[in-house]
Amino acid sequence: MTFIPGLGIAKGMALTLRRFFEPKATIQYPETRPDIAVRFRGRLQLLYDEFGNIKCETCFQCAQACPVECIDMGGHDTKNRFYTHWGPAETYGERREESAQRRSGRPVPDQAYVHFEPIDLVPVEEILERRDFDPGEMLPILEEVQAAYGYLPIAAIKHIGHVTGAPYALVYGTATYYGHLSFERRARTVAVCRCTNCLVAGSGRIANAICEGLGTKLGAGPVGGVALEQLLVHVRGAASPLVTLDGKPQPNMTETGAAAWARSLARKTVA
Amino acid sequence: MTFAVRTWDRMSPTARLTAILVPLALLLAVATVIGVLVVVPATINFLGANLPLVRFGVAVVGILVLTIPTAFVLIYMELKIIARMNLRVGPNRIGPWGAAMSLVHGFKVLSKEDFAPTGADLPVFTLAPVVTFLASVMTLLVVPFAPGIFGQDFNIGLLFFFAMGGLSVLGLLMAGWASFNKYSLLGGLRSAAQIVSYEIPLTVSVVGVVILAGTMSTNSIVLAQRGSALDWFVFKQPLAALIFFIAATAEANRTPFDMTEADSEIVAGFATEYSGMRFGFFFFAEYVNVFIVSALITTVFFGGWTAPFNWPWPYNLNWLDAWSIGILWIPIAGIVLFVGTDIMAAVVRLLGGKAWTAPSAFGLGLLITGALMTAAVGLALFIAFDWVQGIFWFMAKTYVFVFIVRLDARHAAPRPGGSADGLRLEMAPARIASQPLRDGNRRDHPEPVNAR
Amino acid sequence: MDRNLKRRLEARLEAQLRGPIRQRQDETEIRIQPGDVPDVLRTLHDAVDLRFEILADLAGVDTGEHMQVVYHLWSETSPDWLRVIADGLSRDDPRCPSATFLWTGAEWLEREAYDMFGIVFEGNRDLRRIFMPPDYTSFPLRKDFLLPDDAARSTGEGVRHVERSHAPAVVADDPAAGVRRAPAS
Amino acid sequence: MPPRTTRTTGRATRSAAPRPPHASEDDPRIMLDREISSDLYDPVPPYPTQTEREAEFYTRGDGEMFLNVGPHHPATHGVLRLVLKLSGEQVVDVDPVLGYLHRGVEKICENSDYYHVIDQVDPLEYVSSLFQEWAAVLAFEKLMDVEVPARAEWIRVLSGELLRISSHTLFMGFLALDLGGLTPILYSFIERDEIVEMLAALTGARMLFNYFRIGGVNGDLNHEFLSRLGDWMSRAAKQTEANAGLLNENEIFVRRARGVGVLSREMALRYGVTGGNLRASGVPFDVRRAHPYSVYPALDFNVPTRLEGDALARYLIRVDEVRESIKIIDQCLHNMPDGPVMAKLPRLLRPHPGRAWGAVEGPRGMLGVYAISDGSDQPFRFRIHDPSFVNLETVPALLPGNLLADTMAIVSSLDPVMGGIDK
Repeated sequence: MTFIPGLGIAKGMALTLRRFFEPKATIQYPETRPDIAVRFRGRLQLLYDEFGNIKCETCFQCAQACPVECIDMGGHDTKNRFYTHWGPAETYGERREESAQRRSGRPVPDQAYVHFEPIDLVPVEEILERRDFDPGEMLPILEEVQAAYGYLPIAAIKHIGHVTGAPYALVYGTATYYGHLSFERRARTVAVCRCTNCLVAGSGRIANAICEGLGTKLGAGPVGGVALEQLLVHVRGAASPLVTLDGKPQPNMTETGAAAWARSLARKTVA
Repeated sequence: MTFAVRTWDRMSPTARLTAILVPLALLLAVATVIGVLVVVPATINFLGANLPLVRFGVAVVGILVLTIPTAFVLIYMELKIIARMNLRVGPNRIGPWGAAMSLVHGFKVLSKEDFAPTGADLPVFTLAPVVTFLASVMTLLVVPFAPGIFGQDFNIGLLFFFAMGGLSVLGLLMAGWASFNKYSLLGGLRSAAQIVSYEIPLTVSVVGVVILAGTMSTNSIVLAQRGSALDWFVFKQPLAALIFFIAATAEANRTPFDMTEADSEIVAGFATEYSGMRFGFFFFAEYVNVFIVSALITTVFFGGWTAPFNWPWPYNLNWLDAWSIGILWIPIAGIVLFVGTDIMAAVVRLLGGKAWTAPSAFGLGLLITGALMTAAVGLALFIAFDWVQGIFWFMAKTYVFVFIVRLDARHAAPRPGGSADGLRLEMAPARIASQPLRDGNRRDHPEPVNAR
Repeated sequence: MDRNLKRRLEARLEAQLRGPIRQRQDETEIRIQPGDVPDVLRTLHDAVDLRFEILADLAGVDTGEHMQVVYHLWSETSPDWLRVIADGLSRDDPRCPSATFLWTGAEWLEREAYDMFGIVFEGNRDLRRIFMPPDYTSFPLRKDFLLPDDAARSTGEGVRHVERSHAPAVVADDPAAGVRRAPAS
Repeated sequence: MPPRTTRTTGRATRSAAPRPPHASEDDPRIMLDREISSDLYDPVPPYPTQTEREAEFYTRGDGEMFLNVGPHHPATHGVLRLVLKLSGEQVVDVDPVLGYLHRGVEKICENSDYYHVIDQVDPLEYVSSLFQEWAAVLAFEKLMDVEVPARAEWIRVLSGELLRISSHTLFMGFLALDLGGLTPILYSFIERDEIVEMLAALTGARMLFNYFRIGGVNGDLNHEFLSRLGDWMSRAAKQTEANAGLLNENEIFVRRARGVGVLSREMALRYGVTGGNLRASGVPFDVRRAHPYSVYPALDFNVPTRLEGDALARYLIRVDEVRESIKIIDQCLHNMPDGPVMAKLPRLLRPHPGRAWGAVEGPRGMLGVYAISDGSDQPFRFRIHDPSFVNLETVPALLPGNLLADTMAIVSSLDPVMGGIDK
């Protein structure tokens, strides 16, 4: 703090005068762009892999983790069966009426609704009862539903979402995350071995018998839950006309017995 | 009445048009006849009788016309200079180098809706900006721009200036009081306190000059300072000049004295509730004030339009009379123009190389020769007429002071005020009085006690 | 883990301690009754070998069964932070003597605890809500705070019918319609 | 005041259908002209005063008037409302009203997992959000006994001290702005922008970094960050001296800041004020020295302390602290160890039940976090102590007796940040 009264202000003026002639800090924005850091996370952008398709499979982890819920996403699942959506509804004009109606208690038709066959919900209710509707135990609930129905029906997923209050995308996210949970009824596969000594032992005729028994053709998709495929590698040590059900070789398969066996198998899986 | 209304409804649009225009035309014809025969000659000889009234009317109109461009120039200067001081670039998108910025400011202010807040005292609210603007504009009457060019040579010039300064305070007070807003009330009271308290040093500091010049008329003060720079009153009254400069900045409510609209304390002071053209008047009044303050400093202390050293000119070019201009100079100017553009175009092609196509080279050539010729003519005028020199020197000095007022304006000097300064009202609370300001030791603040 | 701080505390506050002095990493924790908060804080602040001058924090905690008021203190005599937990305030009428007689800074901290938990501090001369609007009825940070009930009580209902909070109409249980069914209460 | 009568033009009224009722007729929130009454402008609270302090404040003596400074006011740092009781220009009493920026961070943190809490804590002291993250991360590491690798600690100190410099630079600019000088704020923003660009190169964000993790930091130092840091360090000292010099010797600034808002040593301790404001009143309490965390014991730096406790001392303290931080950054660059930047932690964090208090020295004072965990993956209670909360608490004690112009100087010298205060 000097004692000549005007000196401080004079020095300040000198500094501003000097800064008057120094190069300026402004960047003429549209013409010269600021150099943004490589690691800058300010840009929300979808990532594409080298083939050009989106590397996102709508698992909703980012949308759920976002603290300010600014990520609004929706998408069809890989087999294009149904549309799931996560995000604040109010931000979009067309949905504003829907959320207003929901808040006022009136039923709201689900615009992204895709028809799915209704199922008997009682087993799902019991499972939820046992887990006292706690969305925290989503994985055990889904495993028990899969055990009860053989697969995860969409109606069951929607019902679990409704009843436990967990957002549908959370249920969907958990279901798709684990390998052993699947959305389709597990199709049982019958495989017929076509190697030379099996053909000599008559596996060709057995295959035809199984075809009309099951009403499907070799290599076609599952019909009534059973699919007939060709076994590529003969299981070592198995009998020569080899037929496997879900990978397990069936003992002493004869041409006549094969048709009856196939029909009983078809009836069993439909139940 | 119902008959007229019914017919009016039944008439077609063209019929209605004629029904309006015909009587109007008749009226106009009669008015012009009377005017030409009776009114015009009367006014002419009346004006002929007292010419000074005409001169005053012209001066007032001239000043009113002059203020808006001055305000625009000053706004543009303020934007660019303060930006440059803050390491910014300032407006450069509108017009060349942002020159049209202040024009656009004017239009924006004009186009904005100026509403009055609920509960505002409407007549006073609308009159306040008018009073402030006119008060600061009228002071321009007194400023001597050049030997023959000035508004009105009152013999009480300086007194007129201080009176107008006082009047603008009235406008601020009216604005503060009428806006039904506590911030503007505080702003208005502060402006009154500030200008009243700075009026006294302002007036007293000028008394020395008045005694030296023998009169209060600004024109004769400048005449008294003719000769070289040493005859300027600033060298005879340096302290008065300094006091006048500081008090005048306070008079113009400029930083570091902008207590009246201290953004950080009372939002925008008296102008909080104003918007649209009403705010425009305050806005222009402030900048015209800055111009006047600088103009007055140059007039009173730095010799107005006198040249800094003994200027040998004006050198009267009597061979340059009307006749010779008509015959001799205009054709020569035309020839010079053509020849000049060709030469310049060739030079541009030579230097610029292929990039310069013929038309653009000629365009540039024309531009350069035009510029050179205007410079030459300007120089000739400058030499020939003394009022051209007068205006040049006056404007140069004034804008130097505008720059200086600007320089200390927006830089680090915060507002004096608050308890540590004289503006405090007389209620000196015990706490502050008992607070000894420790100036004893060499450094006010001892070296920081470093505790490791 | 300042062992002799533990010794000094046990020596000074023998009577008022409820439960053992726990020490972990660089924090020491003592539990006391809400009743003797004033004299415990007084001894901690004034005792020559303790001198806990700085009140780092005053926090309200709702542990589900009862409420606590937690003071964090610092003194240059010990490298540890001291945590004084006034435990056992009842949930329906939590009362605790105020610490403003020692630290005036505790006034706003107690206002915040009152605003968030409803803990009434006797002796605080300005105990009113600090964050919430003055006519707010519920205490947001308590464990039994439920937003829908609070919204229903709040005066912030809008004017248009859509903003008024309705009880959701019970709709027939038809999963096919994909309609939200009131959870089995 | 009679309502404005609308001029009825001849033709219009005859044919116009009766005007549909205006939507606002039944909407109480829209106020019509005729309803404006004078008592509307008196900020006496519309509800019965509850406490004695409120009653004493809201009774108006003769010649006194209430002035609402804020919540929308240029000089309150963020959304703060000070109800001043003025007699003339002199402040008689102040009642700060908070809560305009309250979004219930502690409640949100109780419903989110341990990673989520770090994003929630950023916007609290938004000018220096790394320190808020540091306090939260420190508390969680104490809860889970996590061993943070050395390099991560050094990177935390480096980025923290950089942010402290940028926060102090902003403080100087805002103090000058509140006193009326318009240029220093621009110089300090230029300075701050350089530092923030540097941190964007390191952490990926300019303001809400979300860079610290429990057990380390998100990313290692990269070339872009180090080159910008080296380039800035070369001219940092000279630049800060020039900017500070602009204000230190300026007579008007010094006259306005000296002897204003004196916070005595006992009052500071009684209010629990910490950080620069406490050190300006003569108490050398700095959490980095008083209760060392991270690698600060290995660093050599001073704790500047002054005795006057007025606005000027608080300003000079921060200028000294910027010099100290530059020294710290220098030491960080010299002995930065190499190795991992993140400890091995499971994805799902479920700390065993316990309580922990983590405190860090932020630019405005001690930032404390008191985390209680009950064994689940969400904190049971997440208490945040913000220094500006208690710094602002001294305002009702400092302001009375000063003039309106000084209130801005005092409030601005305490450097409150409303995000942290309102939580």
